[in-house]
Amino acid sequence: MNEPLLRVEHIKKYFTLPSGRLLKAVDDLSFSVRTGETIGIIGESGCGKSTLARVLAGMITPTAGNLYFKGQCIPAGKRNRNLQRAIHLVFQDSDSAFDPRMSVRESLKEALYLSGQAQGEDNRRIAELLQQVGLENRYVHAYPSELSGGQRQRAAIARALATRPQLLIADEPVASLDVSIQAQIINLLADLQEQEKFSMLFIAHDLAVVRHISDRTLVMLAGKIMEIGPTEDLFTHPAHVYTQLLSDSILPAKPHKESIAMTPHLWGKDISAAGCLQEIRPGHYVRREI
Amino acid sequence: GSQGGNAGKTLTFAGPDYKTLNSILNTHDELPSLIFSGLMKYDGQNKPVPDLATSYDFDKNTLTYTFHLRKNVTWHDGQPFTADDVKFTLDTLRLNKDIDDEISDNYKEIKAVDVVDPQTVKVELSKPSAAMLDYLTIGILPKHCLEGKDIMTDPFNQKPIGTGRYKFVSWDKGQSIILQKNDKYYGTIPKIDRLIFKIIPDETAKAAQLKSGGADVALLNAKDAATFRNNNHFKVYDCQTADFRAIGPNFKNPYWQNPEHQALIPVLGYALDKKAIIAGVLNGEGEAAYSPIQLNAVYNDPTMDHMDYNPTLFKQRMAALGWKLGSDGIYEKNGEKLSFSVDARDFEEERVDMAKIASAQFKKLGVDMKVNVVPKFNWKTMQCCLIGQATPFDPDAGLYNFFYTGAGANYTDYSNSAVDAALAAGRNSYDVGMRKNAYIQFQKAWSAHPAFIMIAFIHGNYVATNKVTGLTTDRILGHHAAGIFWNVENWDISE
Amino acid sequence: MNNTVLDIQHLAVSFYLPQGEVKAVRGVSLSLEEGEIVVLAGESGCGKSALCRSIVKLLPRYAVVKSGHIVIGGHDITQYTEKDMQAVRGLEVGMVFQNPLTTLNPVLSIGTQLAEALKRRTSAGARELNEQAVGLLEQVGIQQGKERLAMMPAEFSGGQRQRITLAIALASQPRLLIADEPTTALDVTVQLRMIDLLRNLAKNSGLTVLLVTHDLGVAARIADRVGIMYAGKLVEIGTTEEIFSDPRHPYTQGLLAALPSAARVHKRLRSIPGMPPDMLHVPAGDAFANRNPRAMAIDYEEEPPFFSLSRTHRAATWTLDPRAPEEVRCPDGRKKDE
Amino acid sequence: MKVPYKAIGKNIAVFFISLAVLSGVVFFAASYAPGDPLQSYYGDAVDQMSTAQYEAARHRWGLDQPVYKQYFQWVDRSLHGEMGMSLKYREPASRVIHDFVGNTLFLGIVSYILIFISAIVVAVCCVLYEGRWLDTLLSETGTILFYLPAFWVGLLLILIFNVNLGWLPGSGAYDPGEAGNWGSRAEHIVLPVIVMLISHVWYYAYMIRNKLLDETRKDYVLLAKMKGLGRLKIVLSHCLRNVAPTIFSVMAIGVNHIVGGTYVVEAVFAYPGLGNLAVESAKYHDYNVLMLVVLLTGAVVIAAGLAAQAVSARLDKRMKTEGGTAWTKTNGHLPS
Amino acid sequence: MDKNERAFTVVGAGRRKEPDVIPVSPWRQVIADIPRVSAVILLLVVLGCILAPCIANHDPEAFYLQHLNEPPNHEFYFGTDMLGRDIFSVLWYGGRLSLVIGVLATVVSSGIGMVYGCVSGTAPDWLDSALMRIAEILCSIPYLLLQLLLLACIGQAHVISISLVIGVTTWMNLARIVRSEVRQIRGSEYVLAARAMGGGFFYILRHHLLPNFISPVLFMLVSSIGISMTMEATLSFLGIGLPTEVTSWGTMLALSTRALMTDSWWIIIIPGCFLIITLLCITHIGHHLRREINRGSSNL
Ligand SMILES: Nc1ncnc2c1ncn2[C@@H]1O[C@H](COP(=O)(O)OP(=O)(O)OP(=O)(O)O)[C@@H](O)[C@H]1O
Ligand SMILES: Nc1ncnc2c1ncn2[C@@H]1O[C@H](COP(=O)(O)OP(=O)(O)OP(=O)(O)O)[C@@H](O)[C@H]1O
Ligand SMILES: [Mg+2]
Ligand SMILES: [Mg+2]
Repeated sequence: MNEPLLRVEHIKKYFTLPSGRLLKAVDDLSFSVRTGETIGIIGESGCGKSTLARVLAGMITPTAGNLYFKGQCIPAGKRNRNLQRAIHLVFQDSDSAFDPRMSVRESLKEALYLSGQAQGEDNRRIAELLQQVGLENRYVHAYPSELSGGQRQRAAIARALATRPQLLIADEPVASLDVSIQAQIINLLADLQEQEKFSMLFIAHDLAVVRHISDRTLVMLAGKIMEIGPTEDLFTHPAHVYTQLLSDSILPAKPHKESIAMTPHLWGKDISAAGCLQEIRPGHYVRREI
Repeated sequence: GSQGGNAGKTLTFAGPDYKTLNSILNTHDELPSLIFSGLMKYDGQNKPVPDLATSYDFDKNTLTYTFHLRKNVTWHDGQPFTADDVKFTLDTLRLNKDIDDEISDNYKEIKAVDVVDPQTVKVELSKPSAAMLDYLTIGILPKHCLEGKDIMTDPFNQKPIGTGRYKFVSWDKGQSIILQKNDKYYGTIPKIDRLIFKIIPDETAKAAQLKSGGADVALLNAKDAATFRNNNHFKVYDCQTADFRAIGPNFKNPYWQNPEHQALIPVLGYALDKKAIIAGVLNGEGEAAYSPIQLNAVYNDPTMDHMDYNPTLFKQRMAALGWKLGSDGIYEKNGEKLSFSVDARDFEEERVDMAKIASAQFKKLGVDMKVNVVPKFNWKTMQCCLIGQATPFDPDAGLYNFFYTGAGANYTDYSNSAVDAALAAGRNSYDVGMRKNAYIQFQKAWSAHPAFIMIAFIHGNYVATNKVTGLTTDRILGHHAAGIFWNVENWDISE
Repeated sequence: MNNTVLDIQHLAVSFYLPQGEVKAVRGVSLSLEEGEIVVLAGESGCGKSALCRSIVKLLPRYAVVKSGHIVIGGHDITQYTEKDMQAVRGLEVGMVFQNPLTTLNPVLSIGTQLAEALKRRTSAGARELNEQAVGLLEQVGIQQGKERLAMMPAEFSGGQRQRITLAIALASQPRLLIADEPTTALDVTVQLRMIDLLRNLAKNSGLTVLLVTHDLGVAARIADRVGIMYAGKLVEIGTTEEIFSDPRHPYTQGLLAALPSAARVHKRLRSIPGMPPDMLHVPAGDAFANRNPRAMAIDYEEEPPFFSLSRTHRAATWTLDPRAPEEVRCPDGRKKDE
Repeated sequence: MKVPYKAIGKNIAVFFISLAVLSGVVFFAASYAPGDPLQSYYGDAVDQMSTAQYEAARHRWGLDQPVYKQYFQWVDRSLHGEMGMSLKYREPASRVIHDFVGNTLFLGIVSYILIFISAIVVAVCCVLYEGRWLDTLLSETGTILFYLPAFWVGLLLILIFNVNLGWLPGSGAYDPGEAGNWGSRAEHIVLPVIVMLISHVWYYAYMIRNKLLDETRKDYVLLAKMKGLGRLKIVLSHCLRNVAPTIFSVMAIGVNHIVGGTYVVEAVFAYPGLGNLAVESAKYHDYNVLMLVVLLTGAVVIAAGLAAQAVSARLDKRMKTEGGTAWTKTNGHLPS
Repeated sequence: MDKNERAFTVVGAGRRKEPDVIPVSPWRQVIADIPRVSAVILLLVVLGCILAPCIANHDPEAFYLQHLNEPPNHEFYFGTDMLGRDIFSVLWYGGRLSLVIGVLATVVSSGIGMVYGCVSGTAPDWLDSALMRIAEILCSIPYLLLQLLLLACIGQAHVISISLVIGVTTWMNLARIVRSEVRQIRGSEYVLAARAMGGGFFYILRHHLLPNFISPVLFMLVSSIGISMTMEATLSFLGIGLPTEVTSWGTMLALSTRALMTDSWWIIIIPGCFLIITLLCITHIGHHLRREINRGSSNL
């Protein structure tokens, strides 16, 4: 098989809390991202999704583990500029993702400058980027505080695209947006992916969105992978209890007061993150206790 | 004012802080003279008269004083006072190396002190010393308290025991020192039972204390005193003092070792409008000065040049010395500006003001004198200081120490052989006529090469509430107008 | 109608900011019957929170209720002072706020915080208060309440904290509960439990609930009636059934169509173009017109009135006007879906 | 409950290390200052001394040794409880200090307590009336008073209340000889304390006010309002509890500021306290006394800092989640 | 009907032009609504001081010994002091020094404080806590004492040395605030992003940290000007500040205390008013700089 774009091997990120306790935010994750595909990552709040994203984007150094970028091994903490430029992150909170004292233009310029792109064509490239993400040109000099959430998110995507990434990590890019804008952003990401042919890690807590956009889905709990597999397979036949719980919790926008039974049998249940991954169907792994 | 009715009549005096109350470590301030008494004391004319001694004999041939001491004098702690105490004190003064030269120099002519019997003591001199009786006004210390101790650091210095009119009661550091009258005093027992020395270093605060009733008597700046003059509740006592103010060049500093600069000292006096300074700083409470002993009725030479303000003369003299006015209006000679600095201590406001006005007056006539306000004088390095000295008593008690080459209080290292000769003659002779001659010689020599640029003799403006009676202005007071308490036994305070 | 718990008439609320007047609520009328759950949905910034907060008069000082009346339990509270409101808050109306992580005071134990609310109704002693508090916690599904009373909010998970705020709101037994986006910050699993809890409460103890959300899934699950807000106005209201199966306002239609539904396999979502208007400069006419591909000229000029479609279903859009062209009244998009 | 031995041990270590550093810094700074410490002992006589005499004197006081040796000797002696002689007062330094400590403590503690009580009261008033006249009034007056030089205010107060009205004493710590009379002491600190209040309250009130204002913007205030609580009650029982850690760390810094403030006030009111003593001994190079004063204040300040840190950590577990010490986290708003 | 028909024709979305976005730079905004009155008064005072030679109608250094202690009159607008100096003229010249000291001391303290704070804020944890501990120890010596020691070391104080001393003893607070700001900003996502894109330490310091912590710091700086001026006055009062013949507002105030008993209100009040009014204006502007970050409204 040909080498995936990015292979993540046994990556770990532990935080030492002031109380001395070790918090295993990301605990021994391994998976790979193929060129052009979209992997959805779901999991409850605090299960380590953002930490994983930051580790992959090189914003924090992992405790252990290796990355293989196009087959080339990059040990923890030793990233080169190539890799740095190839992976870009769109933050969960677009509010704090921009320097409040830089206009959209300045932020984009910074990204261009830092990723070492041609200096002379800044303006053209910025206009192009804004047009790509559908942000009207009249916002180019606006400051982040003057933009609405959706516009800021577009600007964030534009900034990510500026570096021409090969892997775009979108950390809950639509979490703070409304349905109507959410649809715009998701469409935008899908379109851009088609144009630019990058791979994408799409983190979300809205399962319907993940199901909609991703080719494969990764379910996380307490820093570990619970289940990973092709999206449709995973959603239609969830194998792990936790995945089942999640997919049962999806509330379809249909009046269904009486029709859907509540799922009390899962509520009290202790969901264990122990065990190891087993392949139950081709490409579909589930954590099981042995 | 008179708090603590239980203690009887109380008088509160606002004054500066003390470091020590030991009479031989502190000869400037009032308190030791109240707590201690000496063989002699000064009367209202600043003449030494017997005190602890009932009488004395002087043998001119052997240069020996024989003092007959009072009987039945006791220390405040009840121990009897004897000749041993006298010997102990004088020996300490002579022999203890830690004692300030400024004081011990006065006793260097003493060859030996012999106790004849408990009531008689002999003091033998090696050389005549005309002012020795003045120096024997120093308070006698109790031998039984201090023998074998380090006199510099003994707690005695803060809890003294004397034979004087008042007993030490307590000292609240930084706040007050309380004295109680000595009921067993051998002389007139004071009328006021308690003396409280409130420690108020700040001039304005002293005035505030008086006005608010926190103090009964205080020595004030002329300007603060002026605010009490039209006040019915207060009386201002303007005492003459022998305390003069002058700009004192420090001959330790290379600047004044230069003869070019030394030659300026007698000339600069003409550039000072002393009357204006007295009017501006002292509210007129002072007299223009030209000689350190001009107030001494016996020894002064009134024919001396009074060094009055005389710009024309000043310019002539400067021209004669070869100084020319530069483009900036400052004199210069050989490419060097006439520029020096004078230090004044921050807590002495009047001196600071004098320095400032003098500086302005100098500036007008082309002399650049900067004023540095410092916490204390650094005699090693400063160029000039705004100095103050006093010779209220025998001229030797002061002049010798101040101006004799290498003497204990000659801080500015003034040295002038003619002056030295005159001073030695004055000190080592008992003949009034010869001495008068010597001091006229001194003044001549001194004004030819003065140690100081004289400014003014200042008045001591004591302000007291109307309740206080007995203060007099008869006496010429000493340095910092000290000595107002000389007749404290006659003071009274009404409730 | 004597069992109307909340009646809002033509309420208009503005924020006066240095940049100008933000017309957050622009003439909303709404009334809630006893035991009913009404959901207000609409996108961020459309004035849902402003509406809720004006009901209990918790608006910032520079906000002004420009017109309208609010009647709670038969009393018009429009002119109530801060003091009068103290009696209304908690006793008549309870409120659950958006963010469970910040609505609890981090330095007070939850027992203390519950007791504060419980004291509104009883003058019971400490022990009795504790018992009641434990009961309340059990009611919202937190077990071992006794030990937990002394715990600090930080020691609870987000979902638990949200339930504690609910318990606090219920402690003084209000007739009306306002829940302003109580589930946005929560996991899907927790969200589900919250919703079921509210539904049970309404059903079993006759609590009236006004729930604000922009999650249509939540609305579908819990509501008796759903109101859709856009740019400070209530643009459509009807029973859940009516809204979800027969949306009439183009905005409602767009909203429903934009949901990523499991049924759709192709990669594009249907989205509403453009952005919601800036509430500083609310346009004349129908505020939605600029994003509506089938907007008519009148949409840009005149505000649409409410058109009643049934006893419960009303919508404010010119598309319902009989004069509107056929293509607008029955857009093909909808037809294809059905 | 578990006793946090480790934390206590660490705090004690920090305390002593800080003291050691502090004493070292002051010792070295003081000895390199120009001016001759011998002068305070021998007076101007120093200048008249012969070289031999001078050297002997220096040797006697150990001044001929290198500074670091002097320092270690000083440490050694102080560990044996011997703090050296005051060169100026010619008494053991500890005895000199002894007379002043009580006065300063009394003034300091009373001012300290009153300052913080008033600061909290003022801050709460400001918060309750935020943006309205009372807040504006308090803020403006507070700022003016804060910037007024303390000595100037003190002198004006003396002029008014002591000199002109004669209501209160204007100098000293008690009437002469009445050291044990607390009435007299209390009377004497009224004006100094007022000056302390005038020059310090706003500094702290402003900090607390800002912290409280931040608190009033939190959501739990809404919840409290929904419980039907009154505004005052909310501020007192909810917001104030939340800013308590801040107040404690501010109070820890306050120890130092207020001690510094007493220096000026003591000078104005001729109040015999450590401040006056410190200024004097620094002016006159009386190192032994100076060291003792600095160490004493330093010890109090550092201990207060550590205590405040411990208390705030207790009060607010959240503080533990960030590194650093307590005072690094209080955002002072006015520099000092 | 015709009209109706036109009204009900479909015209589509996007017919209305959205209002233009006129970006307001955060800086522009701050400057735009600086408190006017304070700014004007401050400007007048500063101008007055700069143009002191033109405004003063007497020689500030002269002693008009014929006019001691005169209340304000047509010749001496603000009266004369005990040594006959013209207060009006002295004030303007004194203001020069006070302002210079205020600014200079602030420059020194902010220089040290900002560098120290930045280093501490960006340093690894162990260095950070060591640095902060050092600052803390320095903080535990009353600043007056430190100033005393330093002034004693320097000897005769002059404008530069006193500014230096004030600056050197007052940077700790600023350092602490800069540090916590830097720590806060340093953890923020835009800094992370810039770093992930390859922005070096100095790039981030220059482009993100500085511009963002400058606003809270600016407030500190501005008020530190005022505090330095007061401090200089206090030092003068304690007799360790500027020599008294150098007139600054501080030395004027310190000297005015001597007029206390003489009922010469003008000597005491006028310099005090000048100082206070200037400081008040400075603080107002400072507050404004701080307030710029909108912190929302009270829920109370
Ligand atoms: N810098 C840090 N120091 C200590 N703990 C951290 C740090 N960053 C994250 N954590 C902890 O690591 C865990 C995982 O956090 P992370 O942000 O990755 O979760 P998440 O899955 O993204 O959650 P959410 O859905 O809320 O965004 C959390 O418990 C968090 O508290
Ligand atoms: N405190 C406030 N100050 C100024 N403007 C405000 C304030 N609160 C709300 N607004 C404005 O009022 C309008 C309505 O806000 P509101 O909070 O009611 O929206 P919402 O529908 O609750 O949004 P969300 O879903 O984000 O909570 C918005 O344009 C908002 O900008
Ligand atoms: Mg996250
Ligand atoms: Mg809201």
